[in-house]
Amino acid sequence: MSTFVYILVQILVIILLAPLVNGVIQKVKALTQKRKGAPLLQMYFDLRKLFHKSAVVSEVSSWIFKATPYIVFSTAVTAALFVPVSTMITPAAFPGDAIMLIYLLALGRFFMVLAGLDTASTFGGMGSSREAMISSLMEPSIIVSVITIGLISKSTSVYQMMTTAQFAGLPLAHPVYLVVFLAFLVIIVTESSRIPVDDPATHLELTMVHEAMILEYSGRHLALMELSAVIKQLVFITFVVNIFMPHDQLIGMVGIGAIMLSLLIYVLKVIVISVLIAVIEISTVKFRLLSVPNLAALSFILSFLGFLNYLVLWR
Amino acid sequence: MFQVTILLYLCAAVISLVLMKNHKLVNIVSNIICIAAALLGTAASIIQIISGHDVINLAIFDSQIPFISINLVIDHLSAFFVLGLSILVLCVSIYSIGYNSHYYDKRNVGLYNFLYATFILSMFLVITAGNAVFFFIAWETMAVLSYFLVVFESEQEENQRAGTLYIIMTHLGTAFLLIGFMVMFSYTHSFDIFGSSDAIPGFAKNIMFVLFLIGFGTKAGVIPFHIWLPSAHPAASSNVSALMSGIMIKTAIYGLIRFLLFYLHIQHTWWGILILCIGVVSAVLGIAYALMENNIKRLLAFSSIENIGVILIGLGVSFIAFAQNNLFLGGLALTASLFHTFNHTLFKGGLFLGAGAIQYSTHTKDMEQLGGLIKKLPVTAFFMLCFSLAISAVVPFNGFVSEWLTYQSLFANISPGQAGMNIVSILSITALALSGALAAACFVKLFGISFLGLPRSDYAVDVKKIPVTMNIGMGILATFCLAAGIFPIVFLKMVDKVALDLTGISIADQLQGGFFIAYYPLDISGSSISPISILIIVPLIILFAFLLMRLIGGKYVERKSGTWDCGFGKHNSRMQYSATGFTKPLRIIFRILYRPKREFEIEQGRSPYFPTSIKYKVSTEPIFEKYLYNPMLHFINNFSIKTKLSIQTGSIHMYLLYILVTVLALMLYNRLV
Amino acid sequence: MGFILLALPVITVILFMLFRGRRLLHGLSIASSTILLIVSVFLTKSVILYDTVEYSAFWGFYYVDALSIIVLDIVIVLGFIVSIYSIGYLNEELKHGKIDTARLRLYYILMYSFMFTMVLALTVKNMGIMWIAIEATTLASAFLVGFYNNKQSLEAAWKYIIICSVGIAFALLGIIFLHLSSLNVLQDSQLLDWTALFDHATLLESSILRLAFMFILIGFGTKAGLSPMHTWLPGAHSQAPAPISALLSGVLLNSAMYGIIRTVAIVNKNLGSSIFTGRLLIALGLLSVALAAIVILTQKEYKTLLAYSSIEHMGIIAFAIGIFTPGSIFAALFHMINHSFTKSMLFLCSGSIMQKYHSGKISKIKGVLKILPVTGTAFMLGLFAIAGTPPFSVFASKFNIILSAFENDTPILGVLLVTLLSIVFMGIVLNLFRMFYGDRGTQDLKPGEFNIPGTAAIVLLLLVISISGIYIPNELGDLIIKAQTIILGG
Amino acid sequence: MANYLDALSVLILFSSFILVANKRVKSYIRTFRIQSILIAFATGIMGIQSLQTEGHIDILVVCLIMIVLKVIYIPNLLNKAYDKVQYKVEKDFFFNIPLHVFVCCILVVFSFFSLSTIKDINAGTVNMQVVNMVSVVLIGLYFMITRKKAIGQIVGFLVIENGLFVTAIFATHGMPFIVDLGIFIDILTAVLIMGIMVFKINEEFDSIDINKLKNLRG
Repeated sequence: MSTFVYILVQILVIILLAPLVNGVIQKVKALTQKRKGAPLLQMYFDLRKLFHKSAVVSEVSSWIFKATPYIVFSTAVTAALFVPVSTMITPAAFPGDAIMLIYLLALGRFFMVLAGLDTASTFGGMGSSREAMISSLMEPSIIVSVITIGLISKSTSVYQMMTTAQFAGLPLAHPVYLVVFLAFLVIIVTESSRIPVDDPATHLELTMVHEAMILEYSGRHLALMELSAVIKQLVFITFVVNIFMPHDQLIGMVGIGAIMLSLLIYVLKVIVISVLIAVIEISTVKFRLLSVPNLAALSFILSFLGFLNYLVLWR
Repeated sequence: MFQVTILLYLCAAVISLVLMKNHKLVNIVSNIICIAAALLGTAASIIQIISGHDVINLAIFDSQIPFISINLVIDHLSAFFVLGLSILVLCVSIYSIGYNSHYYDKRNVGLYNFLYATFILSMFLVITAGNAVFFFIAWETMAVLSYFLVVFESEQEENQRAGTLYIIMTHLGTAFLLIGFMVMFSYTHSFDIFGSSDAIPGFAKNIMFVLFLIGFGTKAGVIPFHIWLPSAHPAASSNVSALMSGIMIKTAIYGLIRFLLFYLHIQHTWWGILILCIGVVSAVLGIAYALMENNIKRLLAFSSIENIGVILIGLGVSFIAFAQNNLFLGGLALTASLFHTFNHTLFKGGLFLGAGAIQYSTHTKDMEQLGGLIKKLPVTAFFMLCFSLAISAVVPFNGFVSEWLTYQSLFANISPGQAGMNIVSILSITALALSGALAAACFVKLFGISFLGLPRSDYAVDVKKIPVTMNIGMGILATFCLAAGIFPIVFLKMVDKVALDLTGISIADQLQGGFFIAYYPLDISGSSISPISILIIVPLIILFAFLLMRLIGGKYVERKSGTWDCGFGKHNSRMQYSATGFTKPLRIIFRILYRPKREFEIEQGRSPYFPTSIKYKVSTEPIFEKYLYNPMLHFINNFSIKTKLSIQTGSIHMYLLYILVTVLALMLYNRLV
Repeated sequence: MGFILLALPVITVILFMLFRGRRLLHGLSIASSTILLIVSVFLTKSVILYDTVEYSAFWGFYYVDALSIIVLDIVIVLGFIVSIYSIGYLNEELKHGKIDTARLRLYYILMYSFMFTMVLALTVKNMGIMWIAIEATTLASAFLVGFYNNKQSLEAAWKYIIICSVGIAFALLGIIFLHLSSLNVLQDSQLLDWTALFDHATLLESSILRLAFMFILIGFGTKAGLSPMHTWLPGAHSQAPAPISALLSGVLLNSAMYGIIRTVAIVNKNLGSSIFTGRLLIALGLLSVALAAIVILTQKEYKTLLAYSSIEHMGIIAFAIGIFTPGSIFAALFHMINHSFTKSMLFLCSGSIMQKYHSGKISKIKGVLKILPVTGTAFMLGLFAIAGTPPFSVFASKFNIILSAFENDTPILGVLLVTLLSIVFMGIVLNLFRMFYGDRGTQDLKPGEFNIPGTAAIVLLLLVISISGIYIPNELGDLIIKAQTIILGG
Repeated sequence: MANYLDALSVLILFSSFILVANKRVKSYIRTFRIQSILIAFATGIMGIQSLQTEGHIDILVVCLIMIVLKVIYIPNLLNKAYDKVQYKVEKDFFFNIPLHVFVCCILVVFSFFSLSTIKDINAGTVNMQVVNMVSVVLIGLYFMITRKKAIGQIVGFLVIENGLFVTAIFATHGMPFIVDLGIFIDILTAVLIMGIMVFKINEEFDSIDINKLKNLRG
């Protein structure tokens, strides 16, 4: 029963909330640029329109091209099941392993890159090649950060990490958590393909990565791709907020009210992070593609520092 | 049962010599016999593992020559490797029925099948050898037979060179093994593998460890002893390279486990750490080089190096754990590495078969010539996709489970108080992550470039239909990959017996049975993965997505159109990304490793803006060949020539002088003694 | 009975002198070698039964025991094989007008006198006569080496006879010292008799005996091709006709080594330890192996390469004798057998290749496996065998030799040997294997074997060496063990 | 008696010195003949000795063969061969004569040094004679090394054989008769074969300069 509830809550919350994050980020950027900007819910409208549109499919492409959106979407949503939005609701048996989460997302990326190559278009190939490079560069820092957090909770289970973090007081006060948190900020920026790694708004081939990959998509396929992208972004954000800023004041409370309250707090925290991301996007410019590795190295160093701190502090 | 298997292989060999004249017949018959043998072997090994009794003595024959004897013994470890061998042989033999048809009336198929069967048999004997001498004999025989298979298509220069390099490297490795066995004998006075090694003093054990590591490492193709592998695997015909990469290099892993873990029990932590480091280097460099290859089979060969590295990482952790007699962790890591061995046998075998299918139908191994094959060979393409997913360790295929176990054992190996070890472990984790990601990129490239997009040359346009048997062979392997990914516990039970022999602790019981496979790092019930649940949830969500679409968007309307070409109007295959281009960013980032060299040839036209033709050639530099092996060879060569000419001068006076000098020297010796 | 072995070659030679006509000569040689084979079989049986065969006639110089019968059998069997091979070989030479019938006769005459001298060397009790016979082998084979009468072969022959005569002269000096050392011990009837010397070994004068051993080692070592006295060997083996090279390498070297073994047995028994002889033998042996290994790495002619490999294997045998444990002696004798068979097979193959391609240069030869399927395959497998790859027989003995080095608490020597052997393997693979592949090269030759009986002989040898790697008949095993006990003075 | 033998052995040694000092092929052969005569003389003395003491005729017979073979037959043979290949003056050693002689002295000293381990067996003088004769052998070998011409090498070989023979005679009063016989036969055939080869070499290379035989290298 609780499992069912958990799944339901997860799917609903994350799918519904995901586009909003983008909205918030866009809004913040617009305001800082003295523009009115698009409404918060703009993305919902876009998706709705795209759903209605008919899809244009390149005749070069194969079944992989059409299967990819669904696979990517489902992997993203499945990943969403791995990171509880609120630790108040727990499933009976929780198979939410962080490493599996990463490799699950890898499945989606695998197909996305293939789809980029499938249409034999230059843009697609370019995007795929760049995506492959960036993702493989980010992989070590993600794993190391996750492992470091996992070491503290003596397990690589996401749920364990979160609950342990709750008892750790204010985690961000702790050096390990702090450093890893910084590492994670970089990771989020990269994974959700934002400035300085990638520019979601551009259509200039020099700067395109993610956009280039899905350039051939249209209609509902495009909608699914966009949606799963933001879902992935939200998954990472959720991971971060529930580990690094847990709402431990709710420990012990039970009942629907508590859950609602925790969800509310969760939404607030998500918005905070989105603003943070927006600030990063505003304050930096897009890097050259070949200086992305520096960023990856930075995040890896941060996570590795975290690990070293763990070695020193936890004995 | 095992005896029958051996006999079957033997008679397959004999028959293929007898029926040498009729190519079609001999091919089908001998392969069918091999299939039967493989089925029998599978059954026998499974029975052996499941059933209680530990060791079966198969055959014993002592000859008049001292120490030369035939002695087959099968315990759980052997049985497990026999299982892997049999499964792969089953699929490869089915595949070969169709595949060998391109040899008909071109080559001596009978001889080919003879070598094929005897090669399988020799590997079988290596795995089941009961004493070191017989192990050695089988080992060398295996090397020679595989050499013949490598040079079977001997017209091409590069095949000859590959064969020569291979046989030399493997023989040098074997020399180390020989010395190791000698040391073993000179202390224990017996070659019995199952005997005890207590008589051997510590320093000798260390020496033996190094010798065995080098000897088996050469066969396994760990860096820096890997140079033979990328040239030998492509040279062999594809079903054979599947066997070589699937089983032959695993016999080295078997040797490491058998002689280091079972025979000399682990002595020092540094053994494990050394193996761990070698594994890390092999994993990262192997896949890094694979990424730059455009020849499919060379790519696969390099990726074999990477997987050997992953296996060695697991093995290293288990060595460390056993050295600190943390039995449970040791068992877990051993299980992880053995399971990865098994998985690699499955998907790498499959990948080589797929590469063979591509070569069979397009007559090229060069990715730059391929493209769009998914429409011509849909079934093969699908299987290749499965294998590629499996080897890039993505959910829900078997590659992921073993890599996850490796992660977990490394994770559990990090415990407060031993800083150095922890650094090593975290670095290994990093290397594992990096190699995993690069592997994904590498196989995306493999599949995407050769199967998707538009054909890049005529090779990929007119494509020969491939026989159904080839697809069947691959299909079975693909099924195994998925099954091992979804019900890992079933296969882990097989591996488990080995760890049980060694430690007395059963790992599979600690891993929650049934649908879930879970592992409790430290007493808390912690991280656990459930591939099956993934397999249930993902389709459900896909369904849900469909419904969502239907609900919101209404009926699905599709419009076919050309790929967006910026209005250029003539979209052709040369516009798409090439294999070289795909990996360019990584090549630039890791230029320190690759040292890429690029050459432009521009034919100027009327104006500099419209050159008539541009040739662009980029090549990466093989570091080890250039800086390690070539200088060594050069030096030896010069030395040899110099000595030869200065000793064998051709002047008889010199020769008589030698005699005089020898006489005087001996007289002196006699006076002084 | 045993005298037939001595008489028959002489008779054959005389008959050769009488008769002429190609077929007749061929028939004669086949007949006599077959008879020799049969006789030797009976002799072997009687040795197995009674340990030794001696006759009182002619001052009882005739003496055969397990040690000599092993080498003797090698001689006879290889003589048989070679005489089969020679038919095809010589006919081919006649066809190409390289030789005429007169030279063919000369060939057979010399070959059988060569056989006679070797049989004599192996069937006498008296060390002096043994020396005479071994010296005579040089004289008999000198013209065989120079058979083709061209510059190279003459040079080879000259070096062969000069170096061997000088070397063997030192062996005579050694024998004289042996005699001197036994002067006060033995009475006139049994002077220089090996049995007598061996029985009274402990009474001999050690200081002289050591000198004797030294000179005999140098002398017979020259003949056996131990470095640094090996220098005649590459030239002779590469210039002689292939069947003769097979005999030289498979038989002659062994009979020289046989002389060394006999002496070593006496000296070690006298000194009571094998240190003195062991050091010298191991040193020379390793030197030979090392030199062969280095030279083989960049050898350009295949027959010369095989010759160097002979040096290497003689070195291995000397090494084994130097270690002088039961295991090593067994291995040494067994290695003698294996090396003889394998190496003579290789030389026969090389002869066919030479006749097909008319060139001794490796670089000139391509696609042997296509042109000469059977011979090529045999050659390739034989190369693997000679390099000590299981399951061929050379591996078995090589393995035991290395093992004995380790058992004898001299692992360093063992490691050294293994290293050198793998270098040899490297050299063989690097240089020779490119002969087998590729298309038929520049000149267009039609595929197919031409020397049918010879090919049959080669295949026979191939079978022998590949079976005896795993299984040898008990009789042979017992014989070797008997010989081993003889040497060790059990 | 014994001191005669000592004197003879020294003379024989000295003759080999002369041989090394020689320049011309003719004089090689002459010196060799002289040496053989000396040896025959020594053998004769021993033969008479053994006839008186033990009544053995062997050594005298050997002495006879010696005279026939090495004093008369072989030198003539060599002379014939030498005339056939008509070759006059020979300046063919690698460095000058005093140095050669000096090296030979060193050889003698060395053999004395190394053979002095031998315990005396029958006569106390054996030791000295053996040393002399072994050094004759070594000098013969050295002679072969230093001479470029084929005939020179044959002579050197014969000198070695002389040394061996006389060693046998002095040290052990002769080998068993049959052995001595065999040895002589071997030497004879060896010399014959070498002579034939000299002719062949002469017609192939139109010179008997062994230094030209350097085709088989490596």
